[in-house]
Amino acid sequence: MQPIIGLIMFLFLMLPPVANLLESIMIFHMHMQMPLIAISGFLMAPFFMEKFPKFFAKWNERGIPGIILFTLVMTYWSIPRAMDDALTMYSVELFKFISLAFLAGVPLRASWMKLTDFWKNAVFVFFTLQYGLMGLIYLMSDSQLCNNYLQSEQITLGWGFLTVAIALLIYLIQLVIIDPSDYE
Amino acid sequence: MLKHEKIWLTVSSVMIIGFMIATGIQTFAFGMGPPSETERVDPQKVDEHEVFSEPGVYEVGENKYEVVMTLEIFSFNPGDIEIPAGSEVTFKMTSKDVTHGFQIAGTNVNAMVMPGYIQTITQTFDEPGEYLILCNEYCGSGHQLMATTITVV
Amino acid sequence: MNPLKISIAVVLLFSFGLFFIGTDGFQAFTAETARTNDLIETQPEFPEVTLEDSHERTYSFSEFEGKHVFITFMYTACTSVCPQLEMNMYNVYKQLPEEAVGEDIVFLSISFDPENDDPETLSTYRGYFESDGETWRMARIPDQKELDRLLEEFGVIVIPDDNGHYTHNSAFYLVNREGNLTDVMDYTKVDEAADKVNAILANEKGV
Amino acid sequence: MALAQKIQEKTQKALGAHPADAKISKSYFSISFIALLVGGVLGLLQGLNRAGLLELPTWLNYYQVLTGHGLFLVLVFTSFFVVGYFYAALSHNLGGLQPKVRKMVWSAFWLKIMGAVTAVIPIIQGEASVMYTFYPPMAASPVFYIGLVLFVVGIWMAAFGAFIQVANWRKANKGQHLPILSYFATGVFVLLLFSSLFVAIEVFMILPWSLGWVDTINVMLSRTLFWAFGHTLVNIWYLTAVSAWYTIIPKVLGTRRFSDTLTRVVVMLLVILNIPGGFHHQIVDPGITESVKYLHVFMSLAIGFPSLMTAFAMFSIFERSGREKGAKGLFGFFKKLPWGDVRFLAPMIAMIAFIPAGAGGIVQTTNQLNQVVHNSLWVVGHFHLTLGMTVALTFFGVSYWLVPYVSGRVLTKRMNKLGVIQTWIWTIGMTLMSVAMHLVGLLGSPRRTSYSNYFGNETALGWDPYLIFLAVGGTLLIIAVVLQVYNMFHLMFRAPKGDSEFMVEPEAVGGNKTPFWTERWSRIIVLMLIVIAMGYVIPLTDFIFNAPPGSPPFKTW
Repeated sequence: MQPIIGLIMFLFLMLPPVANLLESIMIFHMHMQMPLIAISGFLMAPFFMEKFPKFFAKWNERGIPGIILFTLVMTYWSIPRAMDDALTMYSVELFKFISLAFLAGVPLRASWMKLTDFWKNAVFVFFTLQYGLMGLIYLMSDSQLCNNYLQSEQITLGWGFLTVAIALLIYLIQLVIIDPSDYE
Repeated sequence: MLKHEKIWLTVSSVMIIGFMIATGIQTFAFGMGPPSETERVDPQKVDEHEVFSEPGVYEVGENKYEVVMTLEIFSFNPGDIEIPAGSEVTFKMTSKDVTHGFQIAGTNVNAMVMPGYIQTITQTFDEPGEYLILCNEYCGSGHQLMATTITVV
Repeated sequence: MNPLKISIAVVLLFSFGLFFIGTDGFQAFTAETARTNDLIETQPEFPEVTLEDSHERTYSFSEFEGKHVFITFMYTACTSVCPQLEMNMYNVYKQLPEEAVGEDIVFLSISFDPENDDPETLSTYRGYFESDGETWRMARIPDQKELDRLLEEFGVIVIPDDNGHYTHNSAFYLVNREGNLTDVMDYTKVDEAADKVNAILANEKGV
Repeated sequence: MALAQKIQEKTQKALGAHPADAKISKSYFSISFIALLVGGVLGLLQGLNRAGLLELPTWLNYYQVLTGHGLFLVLVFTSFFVVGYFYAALSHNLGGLQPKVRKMVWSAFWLKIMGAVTAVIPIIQGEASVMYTFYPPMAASPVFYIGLVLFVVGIWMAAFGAFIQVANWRKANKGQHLPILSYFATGVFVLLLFSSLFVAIEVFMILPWSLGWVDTINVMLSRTLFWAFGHTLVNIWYLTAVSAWYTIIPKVLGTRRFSDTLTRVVVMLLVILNIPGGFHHQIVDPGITESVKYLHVFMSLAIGFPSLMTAFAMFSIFERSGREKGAKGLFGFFKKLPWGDVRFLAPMIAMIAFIPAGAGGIVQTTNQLNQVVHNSLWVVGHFHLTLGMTVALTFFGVSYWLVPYVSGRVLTKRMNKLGVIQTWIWTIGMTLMSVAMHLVGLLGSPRRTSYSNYFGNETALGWDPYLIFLAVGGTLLIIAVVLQVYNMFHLMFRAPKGDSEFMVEPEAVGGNKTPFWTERWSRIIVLMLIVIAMGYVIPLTDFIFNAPPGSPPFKTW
């Protein structure tokens, strides 16, 4: 069921009007479309995991290569240049869909359950820092970072990054101050 | 999860997605989006504004009119508008004081007019007759008297 | 080598490649930098277009042959970047030696909104920036095809929105005496741009 | 079920509610029903005026009455009821309230009363006819806003009290799931806390401005902040009603609850998705682009998922209960339902009302349809169907067993009959009123307007026949209100003493173990924050960083 929903979602996101709408606003592009593509991959993952169990077992030991791939692909797509290129070059746009679904969404699912708590928390810390940093870059930058988007949209995106970073930070803080073993 | 439950959830999802698609097509393909003008204006200097300093009905093309309108308690300026049948009228509005509503009863013209923002909405009037324009956002003690008409001849 | 090490190596290598290619070897993290680097490298020639300026004169770009041309792209209805861009252009203009202006270098503001920016509008707009219309001209390119070609050649991205406004990138463009684009400069750094132009002019005098 | 819990429940059954905790709920309910009476009377005045039957004196004009009506019913009646109801549940589920929590909820009680009184004084003086929505740049007397601040702080106290109670229970009962009604309570208080943060920010923007310390205010920003709160508040009452449907109805029917996991998922979804839903109140506002509005349609419609799941759950319960009683055929179960029991009848009608009410809600969240009905009487009809029927009737149904429970009295046959009559009068009154409002709204009659025929305008005169129903419905409703209030105080102080049962079914069908991730509230809250960010970062940054010059205060009434 899940892989089918994932596939439908993936194809739906690729429809030109849907893609155009989501790409028309900078923050939708980065914080709505890209995660949705990754989620579609995440949903499709069980299909591949069942089809090639050996591959995942052998090459994704303890989930570490997978999570590194996920992290780096997601980071790549937060570069302003990458977003511009996706809008101007068809090949990059295609690569965006493929990489986010199959090189970010799938490895995330294939890795997450295998990871130790240390690695899981490391991923949260990494994204908190990355989002905070990207937020500051987008907010502080005096110049237009993307040719296809206005500077005011850049500020919106900056706040988007910052608010997500703050939400993640709250999550990390509660991890530190609340000991789940008190309750579970 | 029960089988019936799955069916029900699928039906629900299809219904909601259907709504989304219908709304999307109407908004983006047919240009029927809600009034969403984004231009700003100084609410305390509406009278000095290049457009709003002279409210009135302007003919901007063949069968095309622009009504530059200011709203303030408790009146529309200009009021008692008259236009020929079949014309496309764009209302360009702003408020000089509090938040007002702009509604033409019997049509789909319905928009919020807020201080600091310009709002535009377009309507084609095919049927001759007298249409009631009223303020539909509470604006004070005379709110129920804030109305005027647009006559299509 | 165990599979874990191999797969980590492959992932890292792939990502390195991705970032390397995607940012032109860690040079360009924004498309604007990439574009500028590219333009400076290829030095495209100013295409043959017909300009119509605020004095309603029409001429082709060869009018400026033998002179440097300092160019910006704008539209007059613009309320955000363009006034700043033109103001900065004015500040560059002021910093150049008087005798060189008009002789060795000409300033040119090109509108990419030919429909609205007729000579009369351009003339009014010119007044805001004390442009004289001779050594600093403001012009439109009436032929949309020619305009598109120029924008394409010079990497100017112009996206119209529904309210008669445009999203566009802004920079100072410098075309040399032969009509080739030689430099694309950050329009927010006025002094830097002026120094650059002065250096080029001084350099040529020296030779 | 653990042995300790069984023993606890046995003793609870014998002892009834803890007296100190019962007093808390009783006090909250008293205020709640007094507010219902006052708000109801004000509503009647409005209905009569709107139908053109009654001219209000200048010292008590329509807009004053309307502001009071909204405040008493939307803020006081509902919020006092919710706290009273959920604190009864927390006390019952979690082995009595802790002394610290009791202190907190009492201070919440007095803060809220002080807040309500402080806000009502300027309304009576005619200094705050700004409506429940109090949109700037209309500026009421600063006293009004101070009252609102006190009220919100009171809500926060009650929320934190609930959190402390829940956290301590979980510490003492490691690894156990929070009992379902307390789970609902947690969700409701989380939503109350986070949504009221928005209105608190708004009020702290307005206060210095209404005092004249600041010259201007950002109109769109405050309006957006208001709706982040205003709509969530409505959905909080709805979630409260849902809690009763899931837990109490199966008990009344003598069957078990619907799947425990699914119930908890519904609560989680309603908490996570709720706050950005408020944006659909701004579909015809200027300053927001069409694409942003379009994406918000999805955020609003997303709330439909948990609602549709609830609908399924309810029918599943009815059917099972019917089958257990030997019903046959597709709809045979319908006849087997205990229609004569007010504890069932009222919430059942409430649920049925939610079918058209929910459909109307979908209409209003959809861009183009919203444009047809925005700010017309349709909207008023809609929220009388949702709040007046779905929420209020559920609350009434709950109170018919909860009030006797906390008072140590019983619901007699006679009172039950009175309750049934009251429910039907209310239903007929509200149906007449809201159907008329929906229809006349479609014709263009605006909301929040005292009687006006717009200088004898023909179109406006055409609305009059419909408006008569407002007066008729309003009259029936006031009868029902008086009856309800009488019943409540009778059950509280007069009804024969005895033990009443706490009508919540603990056992759910399925028997599968509920996964523990449903208990990880910090994760739910973080997800909620991210969804809020998705909804509000775009409009808020736009309204703050691209703001037009602000507006000075206006007193236009």
